[in-house]
Amino acid sequence: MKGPTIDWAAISPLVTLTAGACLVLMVGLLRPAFVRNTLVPGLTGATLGAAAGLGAWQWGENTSVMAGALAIDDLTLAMLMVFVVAGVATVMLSARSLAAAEAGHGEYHALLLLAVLGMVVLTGSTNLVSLFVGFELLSIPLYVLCATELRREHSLESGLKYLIIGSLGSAVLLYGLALLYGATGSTDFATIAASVGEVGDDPLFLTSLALIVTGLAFKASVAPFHQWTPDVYEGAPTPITAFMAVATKAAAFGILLRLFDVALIGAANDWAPALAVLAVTTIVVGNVGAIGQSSIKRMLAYSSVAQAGYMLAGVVVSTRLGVSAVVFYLFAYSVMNLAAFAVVIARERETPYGDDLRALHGLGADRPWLAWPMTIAMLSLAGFPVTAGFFGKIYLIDAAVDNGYAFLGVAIVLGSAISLAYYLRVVAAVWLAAPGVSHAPAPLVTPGGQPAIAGGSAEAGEEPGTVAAPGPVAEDRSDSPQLEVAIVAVVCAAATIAMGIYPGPLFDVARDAGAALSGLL
Amino acid sequence: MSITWYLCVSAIVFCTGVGGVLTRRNPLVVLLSLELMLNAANLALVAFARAHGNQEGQIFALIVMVVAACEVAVGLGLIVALYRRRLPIDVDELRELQG
Amino acid sequence: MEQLTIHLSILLFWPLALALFGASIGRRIAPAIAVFGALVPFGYAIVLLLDFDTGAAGLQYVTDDAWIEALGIRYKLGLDGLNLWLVALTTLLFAAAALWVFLRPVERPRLFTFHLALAETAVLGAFLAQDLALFVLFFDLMLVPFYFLVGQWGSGGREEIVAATYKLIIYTLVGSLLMLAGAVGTAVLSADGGTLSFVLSDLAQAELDESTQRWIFVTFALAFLIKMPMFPFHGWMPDAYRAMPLPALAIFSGVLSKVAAYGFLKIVLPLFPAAAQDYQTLILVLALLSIVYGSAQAFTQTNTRLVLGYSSVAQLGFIVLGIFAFDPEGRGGQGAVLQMVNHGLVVAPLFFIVALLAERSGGSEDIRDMGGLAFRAPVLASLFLISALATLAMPGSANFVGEFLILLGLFETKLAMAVIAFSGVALASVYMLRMYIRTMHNRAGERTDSRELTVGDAIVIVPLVLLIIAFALYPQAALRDSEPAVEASIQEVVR
Amino acid sequence: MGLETFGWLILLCPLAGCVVISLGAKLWPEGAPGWIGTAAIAASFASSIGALFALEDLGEEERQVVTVAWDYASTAGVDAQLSLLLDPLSIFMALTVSGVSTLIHLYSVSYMRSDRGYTRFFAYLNFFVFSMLLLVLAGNFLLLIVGWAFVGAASYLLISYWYRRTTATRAGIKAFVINVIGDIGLVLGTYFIFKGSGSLDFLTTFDSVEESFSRNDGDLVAGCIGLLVGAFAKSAQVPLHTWLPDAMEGPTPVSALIHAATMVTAGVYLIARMHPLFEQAPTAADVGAIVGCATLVIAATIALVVTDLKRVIAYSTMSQIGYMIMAVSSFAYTAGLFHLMTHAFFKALLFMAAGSVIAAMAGNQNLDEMGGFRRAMPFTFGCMVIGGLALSGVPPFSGFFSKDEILAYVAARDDWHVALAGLGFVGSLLTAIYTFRMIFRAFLGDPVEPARDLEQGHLYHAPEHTNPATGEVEDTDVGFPGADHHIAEQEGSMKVAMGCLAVLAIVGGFLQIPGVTEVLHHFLEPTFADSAYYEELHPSDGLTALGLFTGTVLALGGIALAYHLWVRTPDAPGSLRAKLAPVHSFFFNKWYFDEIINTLIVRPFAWFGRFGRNTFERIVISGLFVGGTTGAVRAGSAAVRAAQSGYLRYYAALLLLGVTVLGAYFLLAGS
Repeated sequence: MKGPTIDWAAISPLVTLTAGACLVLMVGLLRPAFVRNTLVPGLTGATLGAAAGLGAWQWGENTSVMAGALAIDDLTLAMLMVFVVAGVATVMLSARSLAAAEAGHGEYHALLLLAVLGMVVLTGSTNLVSLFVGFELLSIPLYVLCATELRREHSLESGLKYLIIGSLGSAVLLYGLALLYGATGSTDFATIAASVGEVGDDPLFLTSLALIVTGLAFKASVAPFHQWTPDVYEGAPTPITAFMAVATKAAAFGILLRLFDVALIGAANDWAPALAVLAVTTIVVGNVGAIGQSSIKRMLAYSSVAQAGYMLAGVVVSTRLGVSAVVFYLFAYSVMNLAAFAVVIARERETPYGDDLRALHGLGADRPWLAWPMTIAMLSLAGFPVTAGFFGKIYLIDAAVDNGYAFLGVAIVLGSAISLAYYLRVVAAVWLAAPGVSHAPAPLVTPGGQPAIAGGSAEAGEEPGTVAAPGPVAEDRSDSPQLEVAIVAVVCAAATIAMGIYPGPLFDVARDAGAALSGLL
Repeated sequence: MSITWYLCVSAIVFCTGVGGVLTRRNPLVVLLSLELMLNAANLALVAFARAHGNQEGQIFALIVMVVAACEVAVGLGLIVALYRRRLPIDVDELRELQG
Repeated sequence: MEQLTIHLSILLFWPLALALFGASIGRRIAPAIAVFGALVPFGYAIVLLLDFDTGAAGLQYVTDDAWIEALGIRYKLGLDGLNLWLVALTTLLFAAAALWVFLRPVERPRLFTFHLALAETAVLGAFLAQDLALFVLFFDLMLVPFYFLVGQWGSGGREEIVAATYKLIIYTLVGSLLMLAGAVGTAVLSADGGTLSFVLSDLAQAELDESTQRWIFVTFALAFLIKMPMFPFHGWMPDAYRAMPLPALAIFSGVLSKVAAYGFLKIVLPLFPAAAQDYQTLILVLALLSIVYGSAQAFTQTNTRLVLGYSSVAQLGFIVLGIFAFDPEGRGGQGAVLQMVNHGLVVAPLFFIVALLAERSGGSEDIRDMGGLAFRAPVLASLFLISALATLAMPGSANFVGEFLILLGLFETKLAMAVIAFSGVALASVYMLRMYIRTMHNRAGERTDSRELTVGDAIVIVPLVLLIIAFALYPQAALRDSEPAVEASIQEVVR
Repeated sequence: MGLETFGWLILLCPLAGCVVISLGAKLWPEGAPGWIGTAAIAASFASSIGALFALEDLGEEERQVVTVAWDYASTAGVDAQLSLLLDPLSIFMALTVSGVSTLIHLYSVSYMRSDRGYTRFFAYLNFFVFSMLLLVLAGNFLLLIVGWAFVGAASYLLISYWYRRTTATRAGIKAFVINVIGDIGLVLGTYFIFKGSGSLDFLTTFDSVEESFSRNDGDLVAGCIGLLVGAFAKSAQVPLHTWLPDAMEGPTPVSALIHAATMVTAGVYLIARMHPLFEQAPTAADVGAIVGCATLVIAATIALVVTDLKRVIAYSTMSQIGYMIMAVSSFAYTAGLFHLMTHAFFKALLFMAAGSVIAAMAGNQNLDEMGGFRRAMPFTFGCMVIGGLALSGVPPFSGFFSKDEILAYVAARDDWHVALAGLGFVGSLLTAIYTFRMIFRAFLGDPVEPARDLEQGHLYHAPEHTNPATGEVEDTDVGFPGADHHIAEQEGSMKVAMGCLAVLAIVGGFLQIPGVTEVLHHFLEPTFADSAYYEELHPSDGLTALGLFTGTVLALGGIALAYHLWVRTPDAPGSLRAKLAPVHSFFFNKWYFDEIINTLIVRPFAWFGRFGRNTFERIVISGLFVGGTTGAVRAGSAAVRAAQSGYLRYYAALLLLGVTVLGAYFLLAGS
């Protein structure tokens, strides 16, 4: 007998990621510091780059692979780009981070790659099974990554919280998927879409709808399922937070678009109003919650909730325009958040204030190369002109008004109005507050104690040096700006401005991605 | 026999799991409750597979089991880590992060 | 058919480019380069002023390129009778401010000049934009530099400054964000299924139904009324005026408020005529309140900046009266356009003079600490007096011609309101003379010492005052140019 | 040179003078500005004469020439050009203004010599003359308003000329604001008229007045009332007169020029200029006549009791202008303008003489402290008497003819105007009394210390200069009253100026002797050609004769009474005052006009301002608007953060709650 024909070209990005993950894991076992500090991150970056390259090569093919379980189309690939950007940035940001050192670079980066793989699968899945697999493949590595700063209680706490709430979410989702399968008799999106029509008012179907919405809304941290977000974001190692904030969000919206605007489009009348209400709630809760937070990471977490609300509006309108708007906004959102997180990381390492707002005081006079990216990121998040955020908002409002959801447009602008209160607070801290930050070294983590996760224990235990004062970590404490972090910040800020001045090409990408979804008018 | 009964059972199991998550403070027990919920889903899946007479549900169920195993593994790992740090094994004590 | 040119793009981006260049070269040279960057556009504007085809309707020197097809946003700039003189005014005031900064160095000059230049580009952009999205973009962009100018170079305690920046930005940006929604709504609903376009001329074609016009009108009106500011949306004004560095303030009060008034004429009236009709009375009442209330405040305040600030509130009230007079001949509109230029022209030198007064009264800007300053400073006194008399629209000044036309227009449509508005004219004379007398005349204050203004100050202020006089002799120049444009913009409403 | 050239020259000479003086402020040698200024005005006077001849050359009917410089604000159907109207009326005014101004400049050259603001003074003075001439030559409403406001500004500048005096600055702002109210009246009136006629140009409006307005048309009456408000404010008619007495804070030459001879008569000119409109709206004209009459009585009564030398003359000015307003509003144009001219002569003369006395008193203006200057200052005394006789209308002095012509014409207008004329005669009795009360108290009686010093030949100097109004010590930095004083007896230029005016005050009346000469009447005819009353309105000879007789009797009687009261029985006034205490205090407090205006307008507005600043801003603007919104947002944020309790199980619970709500919604909405 002959096996099924496999479209290797189409799945090449997935293969690359998988292979890369294994390779990195293996290489990570080698001793020399060079391997751990340079080779492993290098390999990870290379893998991501390769995946992106292959993705670009596949652009426009719009093929369906794995017996219709995965669609490697422009939407998936566009998302892949977001993941890669986030991944590469995370790798650079983690280069001197405690987390990678403690968990062991091999594991750390392998998990990162697996998470990316999971995201790609999730956004590409056109089958309930692959959906769930991708969902978990993205979640489980993140549970671990959140907890990788084993000696910091917050890290552990966030890890466990994320694990439990996350599992609860996936359980709910899974039950929903089961019921959906039950109602429609198929796990394939196309078939589901076909049969949604007749099962329209089947309670089984409706219940499944509620459960699925919850499960995915949870991942996208849509209120009122957002509550894990602030805690986890604050507790997790900052590079991971950045990764989650950007990539997870993108993946969640990728699948939201695909599931609701393709498989369930027939039932739009059922879910659209509910999602609209959720969107407004999210916008309000997120923006209001962010006000007055002293921890920048926490503030950014709430802001990411609010941004999720904006994007959900794009999902609700369920038109090509909506999809494109969401995709474009995701790009904008990624770069501006990465810039912000990069600055936070840099300051975490050179001031004793951690991620507290005080860490930014006097940044403008002190570190212009960090101050400007932060400013641009904040202004862009607030939707000021000549930044990506401005056009992102215009695009979303445009889509909303276009399909008769004018009130969502108004909600978006009112939300942004509120958001000024906390974004400008950061800018004020950067430029208007008196500099006067003592660069006293942050409290060091004491070596010793066995890390829990099997893989990590060996070397972290044997070479506390990587964890404690000497070595790269010590450099970070010094006033020398960490080059790679600054690079991430500056590049992302530059991208933000670029998208604000000449967003044309990106709009084309977004349009293709939107076009990829069949079944939309 | 109608599929309804299978569904009822799975629903009951699911609710039991939910109840466990909501009421128990020991993370281990919470993990167990989560397992219950997943398995409730499995039951439903298999039942539906049978009802619809196709295999997709069963495949799904198999995959879910694997995933569940991973989840538990990670969960246990974290709990051990907490234990190593001499932290209380009680979800209500984990509230450094809030507000 | 309008032929395309690149002039306006040069005019628009020259200041910013030069400022970036200067900032990159070095802190010592930056202000000088900034002056150059501000003077060239001024010269350019003069050339355009002379070369402008008077009496011709429609746009001139049009620049029109596709920018973002996906959203139907075009990079379209153009000059017409409405913005011609305002552009000239903008370049003039920025040139004056740049000179001022050059002659009295500030700390961190590179950033300061950069922000000034960014502001100039933004303001010019808002005036020149012929595409709604472009207008909104520049309108919001104007805020950014002033946020930093207030925040970093502001006067007063740290807390007050930060509070001032918050109020300034949040107040005004809430308005303009709503306007953003309104703008997108306008475009989408005008396109209604067809191809999306933000170009004003296209939008003017489509007739939105009245209910739509209404909510969109509200968003725009809010944005503009806050920006001006008009009673009761002036809450941000006192703090911001107290904190803003004076050269920036001269521009802010001289030009930015005009952008809002210009927006009414350029965008609101042609695009939402029906709504404008419906809300005419409401807006007129707000304008009257602004006049009376602003005058009352200017009459009681003791901080010179606030006297001028509230006087601007009242003056803007007159401008809005003119815009919403809707008299068939368009006299109100004509007066409003003229008055925009006039007010910018008189208020800027006044703020510079306030700076000089503060220097002569021990740094205090409170009129209770001043007095008798005219003694050894006849030139300064006369400059101040001329600007003050012009501000209170004394007959013989161009301001009077402006108010005369405004009130004549209003008189024909809303007699009672015109009569009430006249009280504002009387009050203006009270508060301006009060300020002049309390600072220049009466017994000398304790810490005052009367000094003549230096050559450096004169270089900045004297030309402005001379322009006031010249304009007073021949306001016809501006009226002639704006007539067709004003007719065009109000024709929808008065019909 | 043609008429138009002369017309522009009249305007430009003073302007040039002003500019030259102020630009060269630093260069001029001692005293130069004065002579430059005087020369400029003299040149303007010369060109007025030139214009007069040029005008006479033209034929009767084309003696109305309009000359245009350029479009001023011609847009949207408004035709506003920079245009002059040269006709007999404007030339007559130009002659009077520039002529008197020349003499007053001459006077000031010495009077102000020791003032440290000498240059500034003449710059202002020239600017004033320019504005006044602009006012009278303007060819359309807009330009008229411009001139109207310019004279107001100039008057403000000169009133608060000694600007370190708070009394002076307060008087200045008061004058300015009341004048602005007048301007507003003028503008509103213009609007109403423009509404009907559709033109701002004088001749166009006048020619089309019958077509544009029916008789007593509402708009037209409203418009004319507006014009009257302007006239009242400028000419200090009740109730807008309160600024004029305070305006005496200015230097005496200013009082002579602006607040006696020229600016305050602008209202008279305005009504005469607008006669076609007023004749079409007689109702408005009647209002003018009544107000004028009221003013002349009220002012005269106040003048009886005021003790400040200059204020006596100021109130007499008000009263005299009341006569003029009454005349022109009763369509007795020649009479009004004739009195305007003669009054300019003798009132300027009186002020100059008063200035000389005040200088001798070292700046003190209080009548109670004066006395016995007759021997010390014979020349001043002579001028004062001549002026006084002319003012009280004693034949054959100029005032006699002009005032009695007014009364005769008004009486002849129609029956109820006779009453006004009657009040006018009462007024002339009062005039005679207060005039000579002032003269007798200043010059007769036993000499006070300054007078005695002067007889010894040296000028009295106060130990320290104090503000006569408040008694606060003067700030001699800013001039007042200069290191030393100058009196007519010692100053040639002052003598010359006063001499010329004295002569004019005597002979000025011969231009219009009833039944003998009618120079003015014929000269002005072209302007009033279209008037229905100019020729028709004529008192019968009997009425004229009666008027002349009564006038003479009243004048002489008044003088006699004054002599009896203040010279023969010096204690009589005191007992009289005691007897009529209420009346006296009522007059002495100027009929309480200031107090009324204060309580009705100024105080409420000031309160409104304070209320806005202290209450409204705080509670509504920053409280309700800002505080309200931020408060709401803060509350929301507090709620959200409270929900973020950190309890894992709460999060789970909320999540599941969400599921149930969603499920319930779907099930309800779906099925």
